[in-house]
Amino acid sequence: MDFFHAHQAQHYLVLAAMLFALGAAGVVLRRNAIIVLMSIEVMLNAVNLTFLAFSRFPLVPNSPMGSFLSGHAAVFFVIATAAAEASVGLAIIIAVFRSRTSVNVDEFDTLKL
Amino acid sequence: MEVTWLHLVPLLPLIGAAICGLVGKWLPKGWVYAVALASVLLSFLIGLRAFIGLGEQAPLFHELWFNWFSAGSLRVDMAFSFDRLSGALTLVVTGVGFLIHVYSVGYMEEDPGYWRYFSYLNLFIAAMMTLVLGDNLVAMFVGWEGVGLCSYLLIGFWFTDEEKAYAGRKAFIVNRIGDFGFLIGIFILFNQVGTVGIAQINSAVLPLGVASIAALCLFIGATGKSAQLPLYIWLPDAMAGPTPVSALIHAATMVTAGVYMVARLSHLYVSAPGVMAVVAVVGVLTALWSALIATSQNDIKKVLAYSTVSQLGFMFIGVGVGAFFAGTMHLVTHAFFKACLFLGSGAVIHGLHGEQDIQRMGGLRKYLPSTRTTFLVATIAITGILPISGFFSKDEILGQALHTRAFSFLTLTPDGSTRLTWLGPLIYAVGSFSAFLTSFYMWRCYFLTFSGEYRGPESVHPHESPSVMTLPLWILAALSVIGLVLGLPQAWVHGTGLQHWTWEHFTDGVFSRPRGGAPEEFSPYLGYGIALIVGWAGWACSYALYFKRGLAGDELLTARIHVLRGALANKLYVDELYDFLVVRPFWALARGLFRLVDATLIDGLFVNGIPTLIAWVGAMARRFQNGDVQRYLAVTALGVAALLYVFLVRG
Amino acid sequence: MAYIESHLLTLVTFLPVLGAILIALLPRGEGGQHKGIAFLFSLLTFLLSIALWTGFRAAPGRYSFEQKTEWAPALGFSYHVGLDGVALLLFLLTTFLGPIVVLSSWKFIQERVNVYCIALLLLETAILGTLASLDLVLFYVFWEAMLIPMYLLIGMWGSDRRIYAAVKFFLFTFIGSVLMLLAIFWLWSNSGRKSFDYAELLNAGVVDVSTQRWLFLAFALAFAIKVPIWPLHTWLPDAHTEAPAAGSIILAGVMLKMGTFGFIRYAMPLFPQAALAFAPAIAVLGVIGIVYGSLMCMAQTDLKRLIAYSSVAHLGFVMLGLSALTPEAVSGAVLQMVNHGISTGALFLMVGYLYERTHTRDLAAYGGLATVAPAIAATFLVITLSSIGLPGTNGFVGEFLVLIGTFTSRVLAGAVPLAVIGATGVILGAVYMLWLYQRVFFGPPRKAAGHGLQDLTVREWFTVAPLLLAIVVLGIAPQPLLSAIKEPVDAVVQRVSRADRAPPVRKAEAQP
Amino acid sequence: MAEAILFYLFAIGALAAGTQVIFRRNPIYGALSLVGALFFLSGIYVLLAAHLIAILQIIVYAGAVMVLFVFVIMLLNLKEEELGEQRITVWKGVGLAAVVASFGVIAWRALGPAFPQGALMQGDRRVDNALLVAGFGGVKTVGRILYLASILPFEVTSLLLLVAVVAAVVVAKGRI
Amino acid sequence: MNYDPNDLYGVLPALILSAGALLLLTSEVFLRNVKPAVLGPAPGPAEEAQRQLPPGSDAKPQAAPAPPDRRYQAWVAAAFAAAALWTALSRLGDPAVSLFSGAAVSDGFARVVAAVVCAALLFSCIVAFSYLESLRATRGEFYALALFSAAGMCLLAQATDLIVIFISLEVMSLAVYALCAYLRRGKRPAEAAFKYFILGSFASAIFLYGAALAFGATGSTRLADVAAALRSGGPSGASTLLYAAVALLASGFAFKVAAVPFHMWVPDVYDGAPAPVTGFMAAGVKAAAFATLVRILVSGFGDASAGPRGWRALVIWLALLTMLFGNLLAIPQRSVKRMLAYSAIAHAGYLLVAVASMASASPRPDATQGLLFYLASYAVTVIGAFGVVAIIERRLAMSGVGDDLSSWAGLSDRHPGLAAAMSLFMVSLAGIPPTAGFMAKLTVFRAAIEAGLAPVAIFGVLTSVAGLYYYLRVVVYVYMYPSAKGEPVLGGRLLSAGLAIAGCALIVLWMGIQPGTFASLTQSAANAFGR
Repeated sequence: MDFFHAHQAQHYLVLAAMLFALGAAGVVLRRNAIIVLMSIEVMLNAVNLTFLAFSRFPLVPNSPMGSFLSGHAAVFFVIATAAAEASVGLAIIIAVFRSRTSVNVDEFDTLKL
Repeated sequence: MEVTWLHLVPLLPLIGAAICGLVGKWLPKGWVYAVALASVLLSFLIGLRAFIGLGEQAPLFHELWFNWFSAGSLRVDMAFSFDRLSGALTLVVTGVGFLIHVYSVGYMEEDPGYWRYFSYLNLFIAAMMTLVLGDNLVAMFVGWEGVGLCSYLLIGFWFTDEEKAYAGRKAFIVNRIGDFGFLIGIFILFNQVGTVGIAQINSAVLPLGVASIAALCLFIGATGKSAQLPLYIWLPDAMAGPTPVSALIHAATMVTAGVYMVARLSHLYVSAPGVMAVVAVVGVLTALWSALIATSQNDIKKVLAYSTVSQLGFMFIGVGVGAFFAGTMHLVTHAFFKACLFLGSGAVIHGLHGEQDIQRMGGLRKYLPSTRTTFLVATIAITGILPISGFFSKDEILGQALHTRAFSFLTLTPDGSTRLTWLGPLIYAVGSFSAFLTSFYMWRCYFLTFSGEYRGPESVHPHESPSVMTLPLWILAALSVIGLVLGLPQAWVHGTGLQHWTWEHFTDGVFSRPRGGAPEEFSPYLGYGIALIVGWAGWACSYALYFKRGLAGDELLTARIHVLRGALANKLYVDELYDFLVVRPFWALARGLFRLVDATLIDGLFVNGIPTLIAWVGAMARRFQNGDVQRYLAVTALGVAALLYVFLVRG
Repeated sequence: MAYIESHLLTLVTFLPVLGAILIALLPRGEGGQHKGIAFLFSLLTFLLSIALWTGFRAAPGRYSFEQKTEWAPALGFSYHVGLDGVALLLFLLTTFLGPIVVLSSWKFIQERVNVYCIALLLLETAILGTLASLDLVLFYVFWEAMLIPMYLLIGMWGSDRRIYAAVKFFLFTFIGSVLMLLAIFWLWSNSGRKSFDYAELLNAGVVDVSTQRWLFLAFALAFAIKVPIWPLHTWLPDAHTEAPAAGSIILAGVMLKMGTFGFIRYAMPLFPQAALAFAPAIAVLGVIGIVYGSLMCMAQTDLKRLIAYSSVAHLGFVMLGLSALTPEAVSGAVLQMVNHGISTGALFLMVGYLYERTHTRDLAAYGGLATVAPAIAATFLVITLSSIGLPGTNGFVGEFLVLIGTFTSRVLAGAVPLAVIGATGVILGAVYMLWLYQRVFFGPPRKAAGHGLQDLTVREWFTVAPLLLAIVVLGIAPQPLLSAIKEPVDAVVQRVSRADRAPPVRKAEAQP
Repeated sequence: MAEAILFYLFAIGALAAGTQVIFRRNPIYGALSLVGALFFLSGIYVLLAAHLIAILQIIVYAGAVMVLFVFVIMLLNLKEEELGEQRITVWKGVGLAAVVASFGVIAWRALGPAFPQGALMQGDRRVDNALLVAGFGGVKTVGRILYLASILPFEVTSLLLLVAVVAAVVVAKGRI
Repeated sequence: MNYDPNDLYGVLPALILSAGALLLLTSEVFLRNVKPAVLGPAPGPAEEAQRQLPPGSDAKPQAAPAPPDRRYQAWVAAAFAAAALWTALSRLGDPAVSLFSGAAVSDGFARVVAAVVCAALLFSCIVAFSYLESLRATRGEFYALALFSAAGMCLLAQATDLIVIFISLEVMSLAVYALCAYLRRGKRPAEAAFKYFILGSFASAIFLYGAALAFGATGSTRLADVAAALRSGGPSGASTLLYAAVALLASGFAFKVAAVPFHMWVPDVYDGAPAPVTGFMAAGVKAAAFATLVRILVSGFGDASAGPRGWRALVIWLALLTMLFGNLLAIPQRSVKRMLAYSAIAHAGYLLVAVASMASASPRPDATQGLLFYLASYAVTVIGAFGVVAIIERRLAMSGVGDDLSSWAGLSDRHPGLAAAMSLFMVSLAGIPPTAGFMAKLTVFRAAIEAGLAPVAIFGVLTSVAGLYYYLRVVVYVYMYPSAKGEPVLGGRLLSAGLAIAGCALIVLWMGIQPGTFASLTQSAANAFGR
């Protein structure tokens, strides 16, 4: 447990990095459009975690913005944005599905070269 | 003395040419004749007036017409100078020219292009006068190229015949080769003297090297214009033109321009004795070479053409050995009798409706009496079997060659011992042999043409030419006789009124003396004797062969020395040689370069090759964009990784 | 009056544009009217430009009809125009050829006439502007504006391989000029003046030698391609051959001169030491151009291609003269520019007429035209003679001055052999031009001479006659031209040939 | 002590659920495991004293967003065969490598050395805003920031949501 | 901590645009379907389109009453765009003010970019009008979304706070995604939107992570604070984090500006989206993205520009790659639309050269000026070009295939005006005088030389020669090839599109012949980044 306390901040940050990488991997790997979308959500969550970790364990004594809680505000906005993105993304997926009855990313290659 | 009317001499014929050329087609025939003849006659008269005006108080007339162009330190004027030499030449050119104009009126009667013809002829007179009178090398060059142009136009006058057109082109291009030398000569002299004025050049001190190179270059020009070895090949072909043209341009005047130029620049040449030797040697070789060829030609005009080349060779011997007066004197006399000969041959051709082959002539003396007489006189003049003009001028040349000191710096080593003294005598010997050949082939030509029986087809009825053509013949014949006055040895005429008329005395002071000085007085009698013997020997040979046997004489000769004679009949294969050595390789080179360098190397490899390469790379790179989102994502991720590497790992 | 005086140059330069606008406003398909307006305006331009000749005052270091007004101060360049002698001559040459060109294509161009006329007029303005401008950006703008109309002329009305030729022409010239643009910027940022003004840059003193070389090369490449100097010449035969007659006339007549003009106006005075250093190289290339170009002519079977290559040879003379750096040679070179413009322009004009009649450019098809069309033969002969530089025609004086000037040059290394080799061009020129002439006009009439070939019409006479006149007049009285260009030529020669003696003053340190 | 245990618990849970999201073949399972992941994350948020955010995470994400996902999945109602086989291509490998490398580098070169002693030290005690700031991460404190300090982003976000609605409607509409 | 309501004036353009969007949306409510009789005969394309519909997409029943007349919408949108443009221009000279306690700024730079964006919107709306009308596809949402995205762009140009940047970016992007997918004709638009969306959100996530790291390093998301932290050094870990941050932020916007290797979405998206939208994207998105990139790099990380770890070298490398591949890949294209897409990449390269020559905390004014000038000229030119493409594309749009050079052959016979305009735009893109493109090239490369980037400039002009080749090819087809058999004369509503194209053409010429006027506009913006 001393290890955790010795490197408290890193734990959160590295976890965030791992989650982000996980999400990115999902985006790169999966062929199902919906899952790709979810992976993006995972990435955004990783970002949120980073923000929060930094606002709890700052690197500088005091924030130029007055309070480190601006990190929390940022997370708030990111969540809202994520929601917006998700809705539009899903709508697009529906549109694509309409035009070709498939949500498999690697079949979307009408546009090429 | 500065005058203001000198430019009329070239200008009047020029105007005549312009009128005939631009509107002559629509003018009545008579007007064209009138304009053409009048312009030449006028300039002749002006020349005559000026010539008479020459004297002790006015050694030369000079006119600065206008400043043609000047840039930097170079100033080129359209300026003319009229001294005894150029004056005499003026008279010869305009005089003989006028006669030939008259003759042409008859000769070109039926030709529809007569207006063109007379325009060219006038243009030629203008150019020739510019050449003769021009007081600087550039002005001279203008005439020099102008006469070349006219000869091109007149040789190719009947241009529908490829052969004739080609002959014209050949003449022009060979002349251009000479002109190239001329240009370089001008450059060198300008570089050395800082001006192109002939007078200044003739008074400048020229270091031997420069003088030699300049003189040599200019002499190249002379070989081109005056048909000397190795550039004589164009002249025989030039006979494709109308015969009066051959008489005027290719016998009497233009081809002698080279001799005139050398004489004009006598100072330059005497300051380059080595080149003098070259000139003389080239001259004598040409004389021999073309005399040999002339013996075996059957086209009457070709015979005369080669004889012209050979006579020009004599003139170059003259100027080459430093006897400028002798060379120029032969120039003048030759102008008379050779013009006469050509016009005579023209009359013959005209009388035989275009027949030129002497094998199908013969016995014409009873059909063309006056032509025959004048031709005979001229033949005597050129062969020198009787002491009339040709005899004296040619013998003067040979005599001077024998005793020359012009090559002194070659012949005298610093320590005074002698070498190369055999050069003069050798030239003399070879020259005399050429003289023998001259006599031989000229008499052959005469006998085959006029004596014996008519060998032509029955259909052709030879007839004498109209008087408009015969009159000039008589005048010229007379001139070739009277011309002997010019050449009388000083000893004979000393103290008499004739003294002033001998060429040597007349041109006294025009030319500069050779380094080694003129040869000491030598008695001419021995030379005369030898000359007569040579002349008669030639006469005798051809009399024995051709007067007696007619054409059989040729067969006899051929039987004896048929190899040599075959070669001679084929002009010693010189044309073929040039064609093989120069012309073909040159065109081949051009085509090869075009295919290899232009088409293949530059265009194929670079100009079109590089874009093709780029396009190919683009097409390859394009394949990568295959529409797969996740490939795009991967590449984007790679980009991110690269950036992070730059900022975090490498930095 | 003073106002006119100061704005005359601008007026003349942009007059054709007015014509172009007018044509653009007219309904299409009104072919005759379009040509009429184009002719009218080009003629008007020429007449006005005569006023330039009469009003021209040669004075050392200053320009006639100078006009300088704000253009884009925010970007640091201005509208600055003026003429010195050299520019004036080419300017007049251009306006002189303008109406002739329009008239020459009256019959040949039948479709999309309006575009054609507009292109011609815009091209004329672009060329005039290039000559008149005294601000580097202005110069560059006109310089590149030339390309588009020419490109259209070749590509739209050319013959079979027109598109290849057009694109080749455009890319070739463009690739050269972009580097020049960068060099101009470099001058702007390092001349210490932060100015594009030619005069100011000239006074700003020259930059250090090593940089000069690069800048000179950048400029020289652009100009060398336009000239064209061997081995950058291969766009020229294609462009000339494929272009319609009018295009070829303008190309050969004036456009190629833009390159040589660029050398004498910009590349040499701005970078004197570099110019001095590179002079031998350029001279050698020029000589190669003379000989090689002539040889190429002998290898051609296509009438226009042959003449196109002859341009390479003629401009070789010009480059040789420019690099000889003697007053004689340089003024000869300038004169040669004008002469080549007239004679080769006339050649292309005549060839255009022949092509209109016979619809072939193949030499083998020609022959014996002199019997069918004596007038064409006669005019063509005169032009041929001027092109081989026969004394009495305009061609001679230029060539002679170039050669004699080169021969006597003390500055140029190896001047004598260069001049001698260059002089062989005199022979070669005669060889291929007379060959061409005989091939086309002499001998028995051949295929092309058949089907009742018509001799010069009145309209065609109107186009040819001025050129013939110019050939003769300039051959006999070239002196006015020579004295007009004396000032600038001497200035260039002074500046460049003494560049190594007077160490240059570097003012570039005065960075703000 | 407790924080450590909880952290590891949540972290492993979040990672496991995340992995499920990525590697479940059927999107519906993916969605559900994503919900799980979100829950674990909100737990971690609580550990970071971000109470308000933790709640929002549950309400907005696990609530609204995921419902949307599930709804769409149901709407499309993909059959087994339509899901198709997951195939591995070279470029997927490359992409994976790139991603792993990137965030490996970040973790190793940037995050690791960022806190020498695990966090910023003032004197002998480490700076921990959760202890320093009263009501850190609570509604009140965060609210002040939201409505005063970051008013602009707040307004723009409202704009964003409007845009999202319109965009979604347009795109999901029948043919235009 | 309080904020001043007057700050709202600073974001006036965005407000106006949003208001316009809202107005359009509400106006939809009051529309009634009209009887077919009232509306004129339906132009051919729509029906044709229905026949060519791919299976699976529901065809509209023919009997349905014709949709209401929505022609007013384009003009309303245009009016609002014009209003925003005017506000942006009218306050051009005003001093820079910091808004919302440093979250945004209203300076000359932002105003010029806003002006460019609004102008782009204005022309795009007019182009879109005839396009959509002839496809019977006008809906209020289209213009609303366009206005929204424009608002996002304006905010993006002003934002100085990473979070604000992110959100405005999303506003812009979401709207543009929707616009790409707007037209449902064949598979292409939706696919384009999807690709754009996936890659876009991936990139913005990466950007956001960068923002988080920056926040971690400085405790703030304001660019000013980042700059301050960089200057004062701060704790050792901070600088490393900041470098990681700049890497991620840069990648995020390198994606948006389509710099190689972040460019791969561009061709597909530009190709798939409706031509008017593509034009708007190429003009507006690029302008906003570049503005933001410059803000982040210069006013945020200006001090981290030099040296081996500086972003200057990085931008230079990106520029080189972008110029090279953009031109290289455009050469083999036969579809003009796709060629323009690749050329957009190439032009991003030239703009990156400008960015590279701005590399410092207080860049030289002429570099900024160059960037802005280039953005403006490129915007006008490319909108014009895509306007022409839109006219050509109309016929092909519903058949779901892209255009091909062959369909351009002999355009000058059928439509001399269009042909001339298209050639003008091509010439301008190639950067040949007397057009805006040349002046843009001039300003940018002069700045590059001034900044000592001569080699980059040389490389740039050489690639532009390669570019000339494919631009000229269009001119070749338009002018030098005869029309293909049966190429119909394009009918339908050409007027408004023609209006917009003519406007663009005039501006292109005007900026080319009289660049001074615009250049002086940008001067106030030029020293926006002074300290």
